[in-house]
Amino acid sequence: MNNGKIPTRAFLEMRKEVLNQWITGKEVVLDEAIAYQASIQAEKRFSARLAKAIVEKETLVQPRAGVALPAEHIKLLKHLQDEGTADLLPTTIDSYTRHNRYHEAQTGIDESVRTGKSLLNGFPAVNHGVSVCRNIVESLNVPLQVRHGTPDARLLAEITLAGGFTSFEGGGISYNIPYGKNNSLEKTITDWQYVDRLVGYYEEKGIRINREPFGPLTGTLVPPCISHSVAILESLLAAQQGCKCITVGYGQCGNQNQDIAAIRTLEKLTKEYLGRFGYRDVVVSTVFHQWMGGFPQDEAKAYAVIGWGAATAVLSGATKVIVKSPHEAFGVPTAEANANGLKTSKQLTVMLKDQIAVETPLLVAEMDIIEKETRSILEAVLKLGNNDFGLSALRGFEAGLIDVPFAPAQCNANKALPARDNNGAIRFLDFGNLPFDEDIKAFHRQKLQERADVERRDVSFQMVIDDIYAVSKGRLVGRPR
Amino acid sequence: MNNGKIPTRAFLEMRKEVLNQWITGKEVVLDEAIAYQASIQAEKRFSARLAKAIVEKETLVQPRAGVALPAEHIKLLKHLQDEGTADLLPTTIDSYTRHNRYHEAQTGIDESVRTGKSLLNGFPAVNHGVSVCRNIVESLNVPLQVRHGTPDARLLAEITLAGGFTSFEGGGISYNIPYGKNNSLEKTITDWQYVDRLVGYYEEKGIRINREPFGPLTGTLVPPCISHSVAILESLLAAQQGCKCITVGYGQCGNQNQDIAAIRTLEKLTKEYLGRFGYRDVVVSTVFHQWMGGFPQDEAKAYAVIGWGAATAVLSGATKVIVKSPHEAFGVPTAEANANGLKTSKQLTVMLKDQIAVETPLLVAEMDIIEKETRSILEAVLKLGNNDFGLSALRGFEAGLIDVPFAPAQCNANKALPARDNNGAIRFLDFGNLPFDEDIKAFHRQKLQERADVERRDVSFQMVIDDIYAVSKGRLVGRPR
Amino acid sequence: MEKTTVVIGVIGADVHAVGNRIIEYAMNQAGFNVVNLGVMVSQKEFVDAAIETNAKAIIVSSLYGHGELDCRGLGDACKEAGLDVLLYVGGNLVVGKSDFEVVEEKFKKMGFDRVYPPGSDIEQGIRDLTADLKNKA
Amino acid sequence: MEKTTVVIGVIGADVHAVGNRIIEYAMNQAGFNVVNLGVMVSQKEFVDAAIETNAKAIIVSSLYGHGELDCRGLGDACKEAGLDVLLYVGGNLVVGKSDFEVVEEKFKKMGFDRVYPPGSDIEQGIRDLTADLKNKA
Ligand code: B12
Ligand code: B12
Repeated sequence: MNNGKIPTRAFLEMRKEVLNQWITGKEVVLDEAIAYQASIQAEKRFSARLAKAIVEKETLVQPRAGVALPAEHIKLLKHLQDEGTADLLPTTIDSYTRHNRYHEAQTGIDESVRTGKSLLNGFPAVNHGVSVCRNIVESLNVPLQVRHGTPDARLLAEITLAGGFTSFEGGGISYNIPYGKNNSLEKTITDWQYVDRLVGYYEEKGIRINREPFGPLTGTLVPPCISHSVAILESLLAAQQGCKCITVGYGQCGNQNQDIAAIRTLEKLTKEYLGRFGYRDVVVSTVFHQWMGGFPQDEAKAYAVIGWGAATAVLSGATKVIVKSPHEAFGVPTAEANANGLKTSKQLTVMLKDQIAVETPLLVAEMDIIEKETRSILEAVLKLGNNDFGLSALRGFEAGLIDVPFAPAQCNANKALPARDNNGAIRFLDFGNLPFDEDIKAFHRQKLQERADVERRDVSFQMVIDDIYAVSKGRLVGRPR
Repeated sequence: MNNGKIPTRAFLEMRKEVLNQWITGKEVVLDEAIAYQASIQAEKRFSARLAKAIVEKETLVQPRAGVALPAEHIKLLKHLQDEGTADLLPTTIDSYTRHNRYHEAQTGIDESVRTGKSLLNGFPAVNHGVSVCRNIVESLNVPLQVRHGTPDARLLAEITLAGGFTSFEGGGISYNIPYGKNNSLEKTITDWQYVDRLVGYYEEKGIRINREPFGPLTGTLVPPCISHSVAILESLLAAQQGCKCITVGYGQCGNQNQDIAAIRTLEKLTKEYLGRFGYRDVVVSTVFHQWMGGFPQDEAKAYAVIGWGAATAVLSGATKVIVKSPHEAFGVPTAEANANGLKTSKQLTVMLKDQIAVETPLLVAEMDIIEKETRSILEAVLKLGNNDFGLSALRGFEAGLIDVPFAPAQCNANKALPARDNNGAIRFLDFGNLPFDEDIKAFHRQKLQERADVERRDVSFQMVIDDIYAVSKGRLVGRPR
Repeated sequence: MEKTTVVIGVIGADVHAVGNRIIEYAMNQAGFNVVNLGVMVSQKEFVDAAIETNAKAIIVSSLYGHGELDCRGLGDACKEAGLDVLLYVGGNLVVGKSDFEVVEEKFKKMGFDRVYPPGSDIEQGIRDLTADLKNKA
Repeated sequence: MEKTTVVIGVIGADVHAVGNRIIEYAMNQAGFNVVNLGVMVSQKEFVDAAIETNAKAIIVSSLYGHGELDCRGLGDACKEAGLDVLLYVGGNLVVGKSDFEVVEEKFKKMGFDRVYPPGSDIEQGIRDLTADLKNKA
């Protein structure tokens, strides 16, 4: 694994192999790609739009969306732009492409053509190649981002950046732990250093590409300190390869105080750690993900969850919010359902723009605990890896110093267990090997005991299960029935 | 106008005339009605359900609903109860009945039968009479309230209370000013003293009926101090006639801090004034009305407004929330749309039940200003009327010491004008004759000037117009385009 | 040039006052001489006012859902009174969310020249009125 | 009495791990011997595990929308391997919100004994399985 920016020559050498992974790799010619990117006007660039939002204190809305075939994909995105009034657009990649199974993706494309129905859960950008991507970018008026979940996204990045996308989601940790089973963390971090280096290369040539570590991880009761630690490590890794525009993310937990505290500390700590290692010129923005766990099936109830997410996002001051649809519990939304989720969200991001969440003692206390926890993790991890970010992450996960709840990845300890406290904030029920001092641990225990007392039952795994189902059943805290 | 509780004998004499207003009046036999009310179990009584909600810190959800014909009306309410999971049910009365135009209501009923479609905007309870009302009450499992807007509701109260309804909305001020043009305030206050006396009579016989002054008034940019003053005067009037269970209301303004401050001060001040005049045994609860002004036409956007209302209601600690539907901008909602509004609201009232809005300096400041304003109005008004509540109200409106924005009633001064400040809180742009001291006035002027500076235009009526349209156009503050 | 007079008001037992205020304001701004009858206006009041003020148009609003019951006969009443006015109506004309084309047809049959769906922009109404008045002249 | 063995897992390139954990927990609680293959399980892994552990049922989950592509052939593969197992499938089987009856029919044709719509309660699955196993015995 690299520690330090990959030297240009070595990087250019690596590219050859990457571009050979699938035939569309041949379409990428770096100089031409940079010239193409340079031709994209500011309004359609992620970095510029985010910078404007920061100045004007806006919270931008962005959906998830992707279907198998280009024409349908463009139609879908246009609908989200025009009817849904999306400020930013995505292209969500299908799961075969995410696993580099381009042959299976091709089958999905062919079957989708045959049946006239998208049989893939996203857009297979690698199979479609550079010029199709450009076609998409040129058909729309707002900035476009690649959203996926790909452990090895090197070829995908090459093709989509050459294709004119101005933002790329993911990271060596956040697209491994929640998105795979047997992927070596060493390999995914290395592969993502390549992606970051590619973005750094564009940056050197004057093309700013936005990078966004995937904040919500498993989307299931992830305490802020865990996702913050991952976001900050990935920001450091990205900055090290020359990325200068980073959006750190967080998935809503549902307790408003904790959510606002999370966004504020995420921004603060990311800037702090970047500064500490000398990356002071990185522009940091934040993304708030509306509730990422199981949704209610009923659409009216789903609208409630969506609206609450948008409201919390704007009150927290997040730069953008990723929006869910009323179809969430069922499947990939139709264009209409997706636009509806956007409209619900936009109504609130604009309506509440002029209200600010003030710093209350409760908010400050929650910020303090998140900061303490995150620092505990990061300090322990960075020490173990001698401030080599990749190595720190690797060893940190090995030792369970970072531990993502409910992750499918075998390189994750899977010992820490979260549960909600009596006000719905997410705490730890089991610390696993998290490097917390006794004060922090006592705080969590006390918080869960408060709930146990109210519910007249012991703190137990049953609480966790009840919490997993809670939102989909119309509650936040999974009370006993 | 009476000052003091109407003597029993006089009251019973008045009843004869009232019951003669329409033939169904004959069906009312007071002793039998009381016996019938006594047979209604606690779960179906408003007072008991509200008391339980107060103890358990719940925020109950209640829709508006009413159609012309009994069978359809029952079907509608059942749907709202079973599918919409309404905690409390209404019966919204049609506009002809509200104006005592029972002949026109009959035409509406007949035409509705003929066309098989409800041509009335509510349920004409007087025309249908006592036994039909009982039928409705018996068909449902949750408490039922009469909601209307009737300046002279004496007969309606007689029939519906004998019919088993356990709560009655309205008041001599709140059902005059926003709901009529030429109604004498003296007459409506007197007529409502009758209604309150009727409720007091039931109370004497051990039957508790909930009374709810109509909080939102014109629903259009009403500053909290105005609606608070009306709510408190009506509470005093009701308590004087023997009512012991009062729910005071407030219509959402959209700035969360002001809304929470409003509910908290409404409860506090109502209890304080009731106590001051010796009505210490009155049980006071609060109702929060989701946004009462113009709604967005788009249903996804309407869901956003509905959800935000429900969230603010529960965070404010209101005892119940009156719910809008996604059809609000178009017309009386279908049963399905109405149930959807309920479900969106319920998801949030339950999900956010365990979160409390803490007292921040900002909240305390807003509570202070609302208290000061409300006290200024009430003290001036009570002084003018020598603590005779009816007279005070009458003279207060005459003098413009209370002044409801956008009211159709000619007895309202219509000089005060509201506009939003830069954070969306509702302030006064024109004070009319409101009895505010210079401190209060300076505060409002400063707040509006802040906005004017940001918008680079003068404080003017154009702001008011922009604010009236704002929510329906996706904003809260009507910024210039 | 003399201002064109229009009569405006909210028909029936309807008390929705906010839109009416805005219509008054907007039509004044647009240069009309506005006779505002306010809310709860009967058919007779509309007709009498139009006669009295020599109005060129009657702008009826109905928000509360009883529009169909309240407006029936207004067209004929105008004719009978010998009035030659443009008759416009808007607001939330019927009970419930419904197919506007059906509603429009119904009100046109009652004698209305133009019928507007819920939430229509009054500015559009003013543009239409200006054009219709020109066409008539 | 010996416990009945069931094989569970999430098929294809699907990594949704949460439901799988809960199914493991619930079936353990219900007294089954649960062989959990976790996420990203191939058809071959399901078949091999069932043979190896002498399982009486295979419980397939598919959440991510590629269920149709991934499950095709699993029924035949079981038959070919000479397996006599109950084959259940649940989750969010296809891309998008769709008519469940059509989906059910499609998966039954592929050889599944029972097919469950999105968000189905695993307890229902356990009740059905207990009944089906009894019927078979
Ligand atoms: C959390 C989540 C994620 C997390 C998963 C973390 C992890 N590794 O576990 C993350 C963020 C990583 C993720 C990623 C993706 N997700 Co996802 N995800 C969800 C979400 C919100 C909740 C899933 C969940 O945990 N539910 C809680 C558990 C307890 O319920 P469950 O999973 O449904 O399982 C229960 C039942 O289904 C049932 N059940 C399951 N199997 C069986 C079998 C039988 C026989 C029976 C009886 C019952 C049964 O019992 C289980 C236990 O109660 C759902 C939407 C939703 N449901 O609200 C989308 C959802 C499943 N994801 C979806 C998609 C598309 C993806 C992505 C492709 C793209 C994306 N949006 O990022 C990637 C796919 C990655 C991959 N290769 O698999 C789609 C699937 C679309 C479709 N089928 O049409 C969904 C429906 C969201 C949507 N509407 O678009 N996701
Ligand atoms: C505020 C309000 C009230 C206030 C009114 C206060 C007052 N005195 O003014 C209160 C709370 C008192 C009230 C009472 C009632 N209301 Co109300 N109310 C509303 C609400 C929320 C907003 C109305 C408003 O002020 N809009 C802002 C103004 C600027 O817009 P506007 O009124 O639509 O007017 C504009 C346009 O329509 C257009 N326009 C109007 N006329 C014309 C004519 C022409 C020619 C043109 C071109 C344009 C045009 O221009 C206007 C200016 O921009 C609407 C729903 C909505 N729209 O969101 C319901 C609504 C109008 N009310 C309704 C009802 C049923 C009632 C009640 C019967 C029962 C109840 N729910 O309490 C009572 C009726 C009392 C009565 N007798 O009239 C229904 C009508 C149902 C229907 N048609 O099917 C609505 C649609 C709500 C609903 N979905 O149920 N209401």
